[in-house]
Amino acid sequence: MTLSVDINHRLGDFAVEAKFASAGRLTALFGPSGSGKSTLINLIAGLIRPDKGRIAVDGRMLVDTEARTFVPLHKRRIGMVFQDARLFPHMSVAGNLRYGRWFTPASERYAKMDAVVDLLGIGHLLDRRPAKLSGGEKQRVAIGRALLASPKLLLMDEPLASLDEARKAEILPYIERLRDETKIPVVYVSHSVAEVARLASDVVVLSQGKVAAAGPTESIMQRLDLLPAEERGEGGAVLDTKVLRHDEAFGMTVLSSPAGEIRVPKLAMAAGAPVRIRIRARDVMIATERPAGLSALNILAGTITAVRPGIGPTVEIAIDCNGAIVLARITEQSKHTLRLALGQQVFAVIKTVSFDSATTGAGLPAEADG
Amino acid sequence: MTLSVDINHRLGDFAVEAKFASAGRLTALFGPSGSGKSTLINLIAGLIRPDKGRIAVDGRMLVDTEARTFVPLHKRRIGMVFQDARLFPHMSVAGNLRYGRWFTPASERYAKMDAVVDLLGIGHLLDRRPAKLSGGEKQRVAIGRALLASPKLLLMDEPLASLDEARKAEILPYIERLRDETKIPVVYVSHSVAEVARLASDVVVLSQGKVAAAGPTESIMQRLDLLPAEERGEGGAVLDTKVLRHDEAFGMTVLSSPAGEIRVPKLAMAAGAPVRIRIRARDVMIATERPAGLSALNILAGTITAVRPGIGPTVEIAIDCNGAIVLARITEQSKHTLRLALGQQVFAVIKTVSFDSATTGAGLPAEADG
Amino acid sequence: AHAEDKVVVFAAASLKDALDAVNKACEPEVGEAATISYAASSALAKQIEGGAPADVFVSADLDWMKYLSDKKLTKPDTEVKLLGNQIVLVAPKDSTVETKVEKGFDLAKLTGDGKLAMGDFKAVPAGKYGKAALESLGVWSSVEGKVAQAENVRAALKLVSTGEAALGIVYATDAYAEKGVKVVGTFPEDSHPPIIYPIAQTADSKDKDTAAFLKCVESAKAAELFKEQGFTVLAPSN
Amino acid sequence: MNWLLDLTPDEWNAVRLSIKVATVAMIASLPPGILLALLLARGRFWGKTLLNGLVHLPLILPPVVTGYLLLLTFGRRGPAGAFLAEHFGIIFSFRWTGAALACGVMGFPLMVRAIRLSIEAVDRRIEAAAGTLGANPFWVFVTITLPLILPGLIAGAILSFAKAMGEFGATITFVSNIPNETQTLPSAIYTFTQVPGGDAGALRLTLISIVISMVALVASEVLARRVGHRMDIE
Amino acid sequence: MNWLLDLTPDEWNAVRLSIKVATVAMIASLPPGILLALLLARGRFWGKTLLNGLVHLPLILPPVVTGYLLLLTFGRRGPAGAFLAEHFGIIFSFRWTGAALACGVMGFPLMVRAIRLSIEAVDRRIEAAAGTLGANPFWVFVTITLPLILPGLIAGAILSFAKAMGEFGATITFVSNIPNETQTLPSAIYTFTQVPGGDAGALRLTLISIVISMVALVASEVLARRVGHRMDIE
Ligand SMILES: Nc1ncnc2c1ncn2[C@@H]1O[C@H](COP(=O)(O)OP(=O)(O)OP(=O)(O)O)[C@@H](O)[C@H]1O
Ligand SMILES: Nc1ncnc2c1ncn2[C@@H]1O[C@H](COP(=O)(O)OP(=O)(O)OP(=O)(O)O)[C@@H](O)[C@H]1O
Ligand SMILES: [Mg+2]
Ligand SMILES: [Mg+2]
Repeated sequence: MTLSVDINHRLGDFAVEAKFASAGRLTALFGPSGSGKSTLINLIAGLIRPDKGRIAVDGRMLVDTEARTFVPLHKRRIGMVFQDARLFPHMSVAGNLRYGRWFTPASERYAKMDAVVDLLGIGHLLDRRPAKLSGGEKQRVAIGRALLASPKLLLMDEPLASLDEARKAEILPYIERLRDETKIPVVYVSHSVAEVARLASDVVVLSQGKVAAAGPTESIMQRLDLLPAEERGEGGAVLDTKVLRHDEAFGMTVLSSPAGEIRVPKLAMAAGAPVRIRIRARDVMIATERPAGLSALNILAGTITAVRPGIGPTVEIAIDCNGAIVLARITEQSKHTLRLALGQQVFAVIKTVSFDSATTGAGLPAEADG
Repeated sequence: MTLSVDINHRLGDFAVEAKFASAGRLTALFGPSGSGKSTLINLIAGLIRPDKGRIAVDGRMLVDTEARTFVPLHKRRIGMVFQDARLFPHMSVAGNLRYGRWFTPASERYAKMDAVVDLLGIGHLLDRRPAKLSGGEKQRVAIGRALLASPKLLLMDEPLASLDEARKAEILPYIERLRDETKIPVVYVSHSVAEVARLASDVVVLSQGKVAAAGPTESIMQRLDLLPAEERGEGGAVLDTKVLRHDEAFGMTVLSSPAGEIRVPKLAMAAGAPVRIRIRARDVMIATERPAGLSALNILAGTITAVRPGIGPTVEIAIDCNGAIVLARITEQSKHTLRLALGQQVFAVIKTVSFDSATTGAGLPAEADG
Repeated sequence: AHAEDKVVVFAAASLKDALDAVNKACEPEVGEAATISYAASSALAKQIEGGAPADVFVSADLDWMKYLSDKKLTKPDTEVKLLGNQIVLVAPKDSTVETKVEKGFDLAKLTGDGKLAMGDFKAVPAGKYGKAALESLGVWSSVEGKVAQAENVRAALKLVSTGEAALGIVYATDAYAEKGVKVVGTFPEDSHPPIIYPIAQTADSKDKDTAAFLKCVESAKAAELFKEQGFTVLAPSN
Repeated sequence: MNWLLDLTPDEWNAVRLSIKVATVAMIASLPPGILLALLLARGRFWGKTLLNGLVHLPLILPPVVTGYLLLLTFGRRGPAGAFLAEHFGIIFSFRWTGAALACGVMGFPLMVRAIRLSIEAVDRRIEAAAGTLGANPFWVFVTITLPLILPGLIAGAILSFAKAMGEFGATITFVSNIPNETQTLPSAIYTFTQVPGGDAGALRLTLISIVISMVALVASEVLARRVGHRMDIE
Repeated sequence: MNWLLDLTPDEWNAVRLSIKVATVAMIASLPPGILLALLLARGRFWGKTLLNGLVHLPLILPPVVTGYLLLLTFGRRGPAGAFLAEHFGIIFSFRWTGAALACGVMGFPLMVRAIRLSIEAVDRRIEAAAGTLGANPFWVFVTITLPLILPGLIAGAILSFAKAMGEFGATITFVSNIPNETQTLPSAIYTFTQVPGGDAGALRLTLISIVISMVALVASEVLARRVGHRMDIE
């Protein structure tokens, strides 16, 4: 997908002035509350007509105020998950789910009712009215409703915010599959770095209605300064790896990366499958000598290529492990004690258990990257 | 506070059958989507009349179906933050915020308008109508509205779910202060272990309308099996410590705990102040010999007192560090390689930077505990 | 001034123009113009029964006057048959209908596919008179099915003047003033009970000017004004 | 009960006719009523104020005046009346259809108001959600707006029906009072009230009229409640 | 314009009286209208159907019948009329107050319906939220429900006003057609239609009546829009 946005829109005192292009499969809109994420996604959906500007998806001009083009909402074939569920109160859950099908040509229906219902765990709710659902259940139905319209562009506005981690962990892989298998482009609003890092091919960081940064996820995630202070712990290197083999005895999977082998809890993927891992900077320790008798299994050798001050009493250290950059966040005190300096040979130490569902996801097949 | 609940209530196919008592200051209701958290909090608020049972707060019987007691909603002096903001659409933000004051005797008003507005960062929205707010802004106003009613019991239903981490990090300390300084008892619904561990003195784990476990946070957090699989990474030991001194040179604070000194990024607390820290099991490494040349600053010596199988290829190891239990989550493989066994002397290694705002909060002053 | 201070007259609505003129002319004699409330005789009678502050009742027919006198709500000695009227057959102005209204005249044929508009023949005085006339002329049964009954005689007139109805039976007083219709013929006096507007003082009436008002209404001066509006004057002028 | 139902054939016809007229007036007003309510609630166009005034006119005018205006417009020689008769063979004058027209017109402002209030209460964000799923404005209206305004629609319909059961002034002025054709219950009641001693007859017909309307009212309430239950706002 | 305003003193009085009667009828109906709408929308009690029917009665009955019933009940000799006159000095019979009562009663079903529809559209979860903040049911009603139903209240009020401007049958039957006291515009118009050549006069008064109602209508729309803008549903 190519999404290109160049828009000006005013809402009272607030103005969105956003210009960016994203060629990624899943573009994340990231930014603090009130930064204009929902406004931007509403503009893409056609729920708001911009004061001025252009929006094109895959070369199709959706809005162009100069050329007076405005593709109406219902012709955009979008699936939208709203921040508030907005279910149809007069229809059962099943009715809500089926709604979009009516308007989708049979040949273009790729979403399967049963599969989606199972995935979202809403099979027991089908006859219920929305008023009788819990907050998380509503949101799950809303996700299902959008998916079952078999959209050509999926817009999701904080779809998982009201879900528990277990449920998130079930839904995330499905969004990944959607992204990779059906090739549906997705625009995904989130304020969770973990979600963004795992799902997004591209990230657009918004701040007060303006684009603070935009680019591929890997580069945005490494620029910890772009992340909100409290989320920097979640930031770090994003590595695209491949499954090398499984270690059945200990239930582990060994991934091959330029930096060397990385051991993670076993993944249900075939050898050779691409896997994207995020190594949180805060999960990386630095050792000046190869540690022994330590439970951490992943020890990568590399060279310090950058030392940047972090927030508070921390420094961020970039280690080039054979071409792959791994970020570590350690205290000033440790840096001082270990006398770390640019160009020094060090070891990055990472526990296997720090790779969990929030940091390990299905990778983007190579040809789609960038 | 003592909150005692013994209730039976039916909603269609769903039944809440909850019996628990909590003497804590902040009781967290924890459980997956649809487990009955909102229903239970609505019962406590008086929004739903239970079919059968009793609810008492601090000895005051709010409902007793047998004695036909039912204190009406508006006499309970609760502040409720709903999962959906439920702002008054016909009032400005300021009107919404001021609403509760009218019904609070002047002498009992402890919440200050300016302070709350500043805290929530909604000063620029005061004249706006709710329809013109973003999702997160609505939720912040809803929190403010509940606080400004100066309630005697605060009920919060996933108040922070739609907020970004930066905003959460600003609001969490306030809720802690509320809990500790004003001694307002709080019942807090959340599906985030991080929030629960940081805030709660007591946790009630719900599952399909029933209480799966209830007890002080420390013990619930150590039973990683109670936590949803995907959240176990967040579980671990909760230690109550005290500020020993500050290390200005490196911007660190040294805490004293039974297990020894623990170094964390600098806290804005006076020496002697109680601090509660959570040591995520996944952040703890085990070394059989005291590591050298490693960036991790906290190395606690202890004895292995328990080895439990964890999820997947992991084991959970409890280490008794001079009376304080620290949990570590490591791979089977590491356990095997290091030949760990019960009673063995080991070192728990914890990075300083793994203590962040999600794991370090104002501790509960001693007299209130348990 | 409050209505209580004045003579209050309850009069059938069809008398408005005539009675307004008389009221004005009588002002010097009575001292103050009377307050006149015009409505359907039925409504007025029931209102008097319900305690209305009326001093004088002028009905469009004898039935409603009798209704009140039977209930002793009027002063019988003041009751006078004040005015008379005629009923006429009218057609829309552009109609080509011509006939003489007499025994057995072919009203059905004249009406054709159209309707014969008249006041409700059970309720509206003009309708009752019209029906009686048609019966005595022996044509009722032939036109009964073509009758369109209106709420009042004015409405019947409207039906004719708009061309809705082919023919209509209305008071002569109404027909003369309406430009949209032409009078085809007048019903013989003896074909229907006499058309009488009786007047009486109510039993509750205390206003001392009432006698003066009644006297003036029954005077020759008033008679002239009534005649101007097409009424025949029955009360002996004094 | 027997004295109540001991009616003359003409009276029976009046009962039947009233029900027919009220039902037809109600049903026939619904489509234009919905359309106008929609226009007034959502439209932004020049002359909206005028249209709104026009819709309210039958309420503001004395019924007799409305009746005259109908007579002038839809009568045999009225412009609309002549046109409809010539091109569609629809004749109102002195027909029960005219009574239905009069009743429909008199009840129209009530119906439009009820529907309009409901439309204004619809959460447009829900409609937008339907739009994102591919429903064009027509389908959004049919599948979302219409079901959501059902309670208002029912209220509007019952108001129109009840009004038609009581409407008299405009009807009798427009189509007069022809037994079996345009003599509705109110006309028959009116006749009774105009005769000394007619009170008993008037009372009897009034009671019948009340009973019919009550049945319709209760039915509408049950219907509205069921619809409402089906959809408690989310 | 001049010919339009070239009225006799009696006609001017009719104009003034109509405005007074319609305004008083509207204002006086509001409190009981709100109360009944609330009862019907929210209440669950025995006899609710009956009450609902009673409220609709003036719509169902021919106005003349309503007028007679008022005369029988609130007339000088009627039970309620005698009681009110004796104990509170309130006299309706043949006073403008009686005209206001008749107009109020005739417009009552319209007002109650409009308010009731609005009440039924209120999101009760918002009211519950107010309850948690300490507002008792009365305050919840005053601070939340009432503002939220303002558009319906305005609609109900304007319907009642417009109805009062056109109401004739019940009024003339109940309080007769006494100039300066009970002769409202519709009664005056009626009187004109009852005399030869009265059409011009009737037309003139009708136009005045329309103008007054239109001003009220436009004002109500502006008010409702302002209220609505102030609160676009969240
Ligand atoms: N009115 C109702 N009728 C029937 N079932 C209901 C009703 N309201 C809620 N439920 C069911 O009760 C269960 C508990 O709902 P509740 O809102 O308490 O869940 P929750 O724990 O708050 O979930 P979430 O995290 O998704 O908000 C859900 O399974 C829901 O479907
Ligand atoms: N109709 C409006 N008039 C004026 N300002 C508005 C309006 N709607 C939204 N805003 C403002 O625009 C800004 C962006 O809102 P938006 O909903 O896009 O934020 P967001 O990034 O989605 O935030 P959140 O994470 O809280 O949902 C907010 O500051 C909001 O207050
Ligand atoms: Mg948003
Ligand atoms: Mg919930």
